[in-house]
Amino acid sequence: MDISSVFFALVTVVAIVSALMVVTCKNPINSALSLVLTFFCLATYYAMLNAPFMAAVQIIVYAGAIMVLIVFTIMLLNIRVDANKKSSHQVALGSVMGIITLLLAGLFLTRGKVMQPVGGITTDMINKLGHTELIGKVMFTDFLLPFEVTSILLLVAIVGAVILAKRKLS
Amino acid sequence: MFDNVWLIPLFPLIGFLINGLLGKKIKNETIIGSIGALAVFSSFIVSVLTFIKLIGLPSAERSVNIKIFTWMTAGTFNADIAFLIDPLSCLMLLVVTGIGTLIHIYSIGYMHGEEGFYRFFAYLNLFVFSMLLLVTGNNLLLMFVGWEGVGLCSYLLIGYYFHKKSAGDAGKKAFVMNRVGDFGFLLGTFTLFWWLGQNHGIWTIQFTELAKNANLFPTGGVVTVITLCFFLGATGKSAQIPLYTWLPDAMEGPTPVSALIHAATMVTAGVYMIGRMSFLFIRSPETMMTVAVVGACTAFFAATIGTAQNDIKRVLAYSTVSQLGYMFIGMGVGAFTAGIFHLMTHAFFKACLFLGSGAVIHSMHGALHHIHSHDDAQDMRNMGGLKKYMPLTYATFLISTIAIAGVPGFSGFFSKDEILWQAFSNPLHGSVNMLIWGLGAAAALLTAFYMFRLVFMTFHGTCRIKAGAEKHLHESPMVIVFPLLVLAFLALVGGYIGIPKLLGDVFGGIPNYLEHYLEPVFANANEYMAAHAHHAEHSHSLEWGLMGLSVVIAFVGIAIAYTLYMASPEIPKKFTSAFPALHRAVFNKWYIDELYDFMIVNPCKSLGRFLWKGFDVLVVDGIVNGVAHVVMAFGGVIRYMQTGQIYNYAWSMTFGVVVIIGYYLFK
Amino acid sequence: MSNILSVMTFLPIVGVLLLLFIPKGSNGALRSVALVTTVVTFIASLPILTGYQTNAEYQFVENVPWIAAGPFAMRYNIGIDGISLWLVILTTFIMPIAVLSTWTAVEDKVKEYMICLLILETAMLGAFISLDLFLFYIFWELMLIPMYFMIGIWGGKNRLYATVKFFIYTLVGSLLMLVALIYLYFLGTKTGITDFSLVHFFDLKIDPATQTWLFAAFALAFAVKVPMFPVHTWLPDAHTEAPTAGSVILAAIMLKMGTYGFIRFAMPLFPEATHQFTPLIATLAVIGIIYAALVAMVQEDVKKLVAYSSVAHLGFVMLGLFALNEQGITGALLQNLNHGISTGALFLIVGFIYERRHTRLITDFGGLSKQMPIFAVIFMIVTLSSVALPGTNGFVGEFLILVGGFESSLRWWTIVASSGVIFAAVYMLWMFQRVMFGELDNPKNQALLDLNAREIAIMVPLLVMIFVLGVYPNPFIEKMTPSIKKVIAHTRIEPVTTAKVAVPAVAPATEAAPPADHAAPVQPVTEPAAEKPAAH
Amino acid sequence: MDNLNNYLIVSAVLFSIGTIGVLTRKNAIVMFMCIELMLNAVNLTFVAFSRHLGNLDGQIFVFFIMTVAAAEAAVGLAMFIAFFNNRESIDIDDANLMKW
Repeated sequence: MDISSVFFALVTVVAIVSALMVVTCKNPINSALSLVLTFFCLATYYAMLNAPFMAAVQIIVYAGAIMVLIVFTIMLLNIRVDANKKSSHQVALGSVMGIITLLLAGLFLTRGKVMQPVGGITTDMINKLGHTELIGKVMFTDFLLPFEVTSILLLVAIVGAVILAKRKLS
Repeated sequence: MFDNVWLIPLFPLIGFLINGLLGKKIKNETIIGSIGALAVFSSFIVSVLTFIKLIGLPSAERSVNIKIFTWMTAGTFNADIAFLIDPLSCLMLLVVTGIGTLIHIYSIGYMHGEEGFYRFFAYLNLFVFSMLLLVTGNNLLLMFVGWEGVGLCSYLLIGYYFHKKSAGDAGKKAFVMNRVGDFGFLLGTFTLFWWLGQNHGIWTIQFTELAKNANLFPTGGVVTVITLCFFLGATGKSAQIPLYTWLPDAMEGPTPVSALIHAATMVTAGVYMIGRMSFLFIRSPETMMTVAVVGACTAFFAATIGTAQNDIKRVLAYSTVSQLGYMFIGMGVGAFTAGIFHLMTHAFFKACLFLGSGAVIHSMHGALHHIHSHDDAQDMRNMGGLKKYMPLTYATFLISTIAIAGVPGFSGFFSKDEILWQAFSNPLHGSVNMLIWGLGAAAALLTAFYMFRLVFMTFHGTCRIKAGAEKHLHESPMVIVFPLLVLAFLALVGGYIGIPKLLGDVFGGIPNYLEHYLEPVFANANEYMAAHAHHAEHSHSLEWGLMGLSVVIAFVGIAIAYTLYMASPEIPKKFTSAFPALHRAVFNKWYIDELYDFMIVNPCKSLGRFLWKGFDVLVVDGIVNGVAHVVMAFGGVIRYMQTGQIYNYAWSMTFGVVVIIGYYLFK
Repeated sequence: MSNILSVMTFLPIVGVLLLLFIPKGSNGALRSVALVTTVVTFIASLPILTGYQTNAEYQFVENVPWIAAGPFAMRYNIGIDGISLWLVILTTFIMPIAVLSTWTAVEDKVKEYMICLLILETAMLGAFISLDLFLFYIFWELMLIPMYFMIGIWGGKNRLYATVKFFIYTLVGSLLMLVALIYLYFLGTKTGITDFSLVHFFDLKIDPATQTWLFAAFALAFAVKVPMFPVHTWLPDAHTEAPTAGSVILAAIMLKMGTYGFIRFAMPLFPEATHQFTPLIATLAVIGIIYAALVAMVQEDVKKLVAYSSVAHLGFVMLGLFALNEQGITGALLQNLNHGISTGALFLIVGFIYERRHTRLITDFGGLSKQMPIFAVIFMIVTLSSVALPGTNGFVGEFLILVGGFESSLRWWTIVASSGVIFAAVYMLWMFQRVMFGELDNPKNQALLDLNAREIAIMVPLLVMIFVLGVYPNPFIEKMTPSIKKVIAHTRIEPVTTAKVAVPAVAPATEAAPPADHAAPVQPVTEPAAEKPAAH
Repeated sequence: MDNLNNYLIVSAVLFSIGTIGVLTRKNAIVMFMCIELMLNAVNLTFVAFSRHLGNLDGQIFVFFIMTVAAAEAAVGLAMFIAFFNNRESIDIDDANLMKW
């Protein structure tokens, strides 16, 4: 058992515990903070997978932007945790479904066969050229159109968000 | 050499277009009337020229097709806009345009001051146009165009006073009954076209082509089917049993219309058509007998109704039906020339009678209007003694009445007697001849009776018009009287072009001009008849005897009328009270209209209503809506699965994903 | 201009784009743009007419790859021949009239209304010119949507019921057609056909049992659209509720889609099945003629009456098509045009009086002739055209259909159908009489205005066409003939089968063999007739 | 450390936890966060496979998913605010109008 395996196990424990806390915490703020932790764990995974750019984006976009937005919303709405009110229901049914999902995923893992590597991207290449440059090349050549379309999506989302939040439904 | 024939129908068409489109703007009655009359008169001139050219030809060449353009071609079917000029069509041209001109002139006076004066002349011109197409068309389809066209104009003109419900009803009835006939005409055309094409490869509907190939047709069989179909068409147009009931109702139209359309021209189209198709009709003994018997029955039956009517125009209408019956007798017994001859003479005297009655009604109407009376201007019971007020009308009316009654020397005598003689002596129908002749003779008696009843009630005796009105009665203006005079003259002398051989021989060998003239048209039929039927020899004395009998019948009829309506007018009343049921039945036209309503019209309406409410709405829509309701009911049950709780949706969505993935995993 | 067909078809869409930039309230501008668009489309369709060569080939063809998805290859394959030529012209001809007809009647949501009309025009034109089955199907379905909105938004009181009924009826039919179409495609792939082009499927030899099912699926889709008895009940409702332009388009063009589908697709693709189904379809057509006439007779609503008369007229068209000979099909195609013109005109007429009185009940009218003389004349002419009076267009088509039917194996059917001419006269004239004749006794009718210039301008082209087609139909027929011959060649099946399936033993033969062949074998029939004189 | 399976197992576990969260929680924002968690689990799979296959396409996908998630967050949270404005609550039990 080398050091990296230990590190991986450690991160995994943190990730899973924090994920469980997202689901179980009564106070949404606690859930949100746990989720931030999970995101950090994922960023660590990305780094371990030789994808430093993705790790950076993960932290900036998810932990930085989305989670801030969520926390901001929670604060804005100022939801009080009502002790009398149950914060969850259908726990049994939902858990069963979650476990079935897990089992299915497990079946996939045991039965599935993994393809041999097809691309030419190796660790050496990434180390030599830099992950950002590689991603950038692919993004602005092969995926240029989807990339541009994404910008429209974001624009639409902004407009939609403004309109939705502004209007009082009758 | 007949290049100008297309002008004949063109003039009335132009007249129609001018009056129809611009008439409302023109407003001036004289101009409108002149345009109408002039259009027909121009046609008459061209017709006369054509006629002169035609008789300049040797008799074998007197059949000319003039093609204008191809109308439609589809597969084996071809129809042209083309005219056929032969003696028969030429004769009809003269009759139609000649009488048409007179009636147009008459109408200028008669329709004076009517609302929609221009409309009347437009329709009348359109009618003449259609009628000319009918008689000159060189194929069945073009004839059918005219055939339907005259039906349309008849519809329009009967319904001229459209604000009267009865007028609209009568117009519709005429059109629909004609349509029943047209159905027969169409079926006949189809069968003829198909049979000849299928069996002999000759796909044609052109008269000359058909006549040329007449020998390919068998006797009876398919020809009977074809000709009976055509005859159904003829009964519709020419108001024969069973489709005659529209004609009396058609008297709702203005009187010139009755004269032109419902006496002189359109109603004779059926006779003309049989004459045109004589080569085919003669090949079916069954059809010939049907034609003759239907004609005889109609002649008699309509005459009985005519005896009890009080409306002056209705009497004339039934008389027309009856006289048309004579023409059909003529056609049915193979005496085509005689039938056409009667068509022509009838056109003269009946047009004159109708126009005369129109003059009377006009005068009566004016007089009654003056004293603000609402008495019926057409009811003979309100007339009487009119001869001193309207001497010229009376004179012309009397001449025509004598002609129709069959008094020797007048035109009706020659043609009617010829038909009766042929009915008696023809070789086609064996013993049925006696029935046909008997009915014909009886109808002749009744004709003489009711026509003179009409004259006596209208012109003789005491004046029964409401007191004070008689001083407003007056002779009609010249524009009305002039056509009467011309027609009366024709009714007087028109018969001399077709003097029977028997009489002609007596008077120094005057030939039967008409028979010679029409000979090429009926040559095929006559040859066939000569070859197929056993010509029984009849002695001259028998013919003389029957002729004498006709004369006697005519005079007896007149005498009875004189006795009943002049000498002792109380007898009819006694008779009526002695046989009330009979009188009621005759007066109500034997309840035929009611019978038709009961048997055909009402069942159709109820069936329609049943199909609509019962089948369409209940069954078909019921099924459709039923399916919809089942779906809705089902949806009503399962919609409760939509709980509105988001976690339920989320759960079932996950469940669905799990099931699908599980299926692929465990497959 | 080799792509004139595309230009014509998509011109209305250009109009739609223009309409989008016009503000909602400016109704005048919206109407003008729509009108100009349809007129320009009509003008654009004229080169097609003048450039059309009278032969059996598809012309103005454009054939480019369009969608290629896995095993499916759809092509943008369009072109016209004699069968679609006049329908295309009819469509572009009717559309300006339709736009004009609701110039004042539609005040609400004018923009959307005009957009619907224009999209509809593109869809209809597209369906007529498609030579690719898939493309046809798309246009076919596209037609439904604007019409659905037109009835559903601008319709009468009971419009929702009518739209849903119309929509579902049509959709059920077209779904079956879609299934059949896909099945047909897979049949094609087995023999190496790689796309949906119509011409490729003509050579497909499908076994008769399969043909039966495929034909039935296609036939149901088209029969609903025609509409044939007994799937006609959507029509009276849809017509009654639709705004005038909707009724006009529905009657004049969309119903033609059904008969067009039969002759373009169902019949030539499945010849054996066509022969097999002929008696059934002819029976339904004849029932439709008589049935619709009887039902029309007792209608109280003018528009419903006209709708039922449509069912009867289309029955004639179907009879003509399934006569499967030149006269019959020519007549049927001609009657297609005629019905478009006459019934379109009738709906316009009903629209005129509805706009004035807001009622369509026959009993509310009477004596209108006095008040509206110009209207009376126009109404009369159109009525007569509808009852197929000679000299008007209706007669030529109906006559050719009956001649064709009589010559084919459908003789007895034709005889029964011929009686439809009587009924047509009864119900149309009775309606005319009750509306136009009689006393002008209803005080509301006494203030009616006669037609204005716009309304007359709408009617005049239709009236002209009524007479042109009635008096000189030959140029129209000539352009169709080669294509009709081609269709007949496609529907012809082996003589052995002909004798077995199509013709009762009594009839000598159908049109299948040229008449010259008949002269010899039938000779014996003539001889007895010729010998008779001697026997006497 | 390059063991693909390890990453996939982690991803599966995270995904299941997310699922349970979505199915059991009532608070809409928490549900939303659980959905984010599920998305991240998928992202991890993408990146792991991308690394294993030596192809960057998977990472590009993750990039797009993040964009979509951002858009989703913006719109979704706006909806919650709108919802809260109307119902004074963020419980999904109160959003029950979409039913028969």
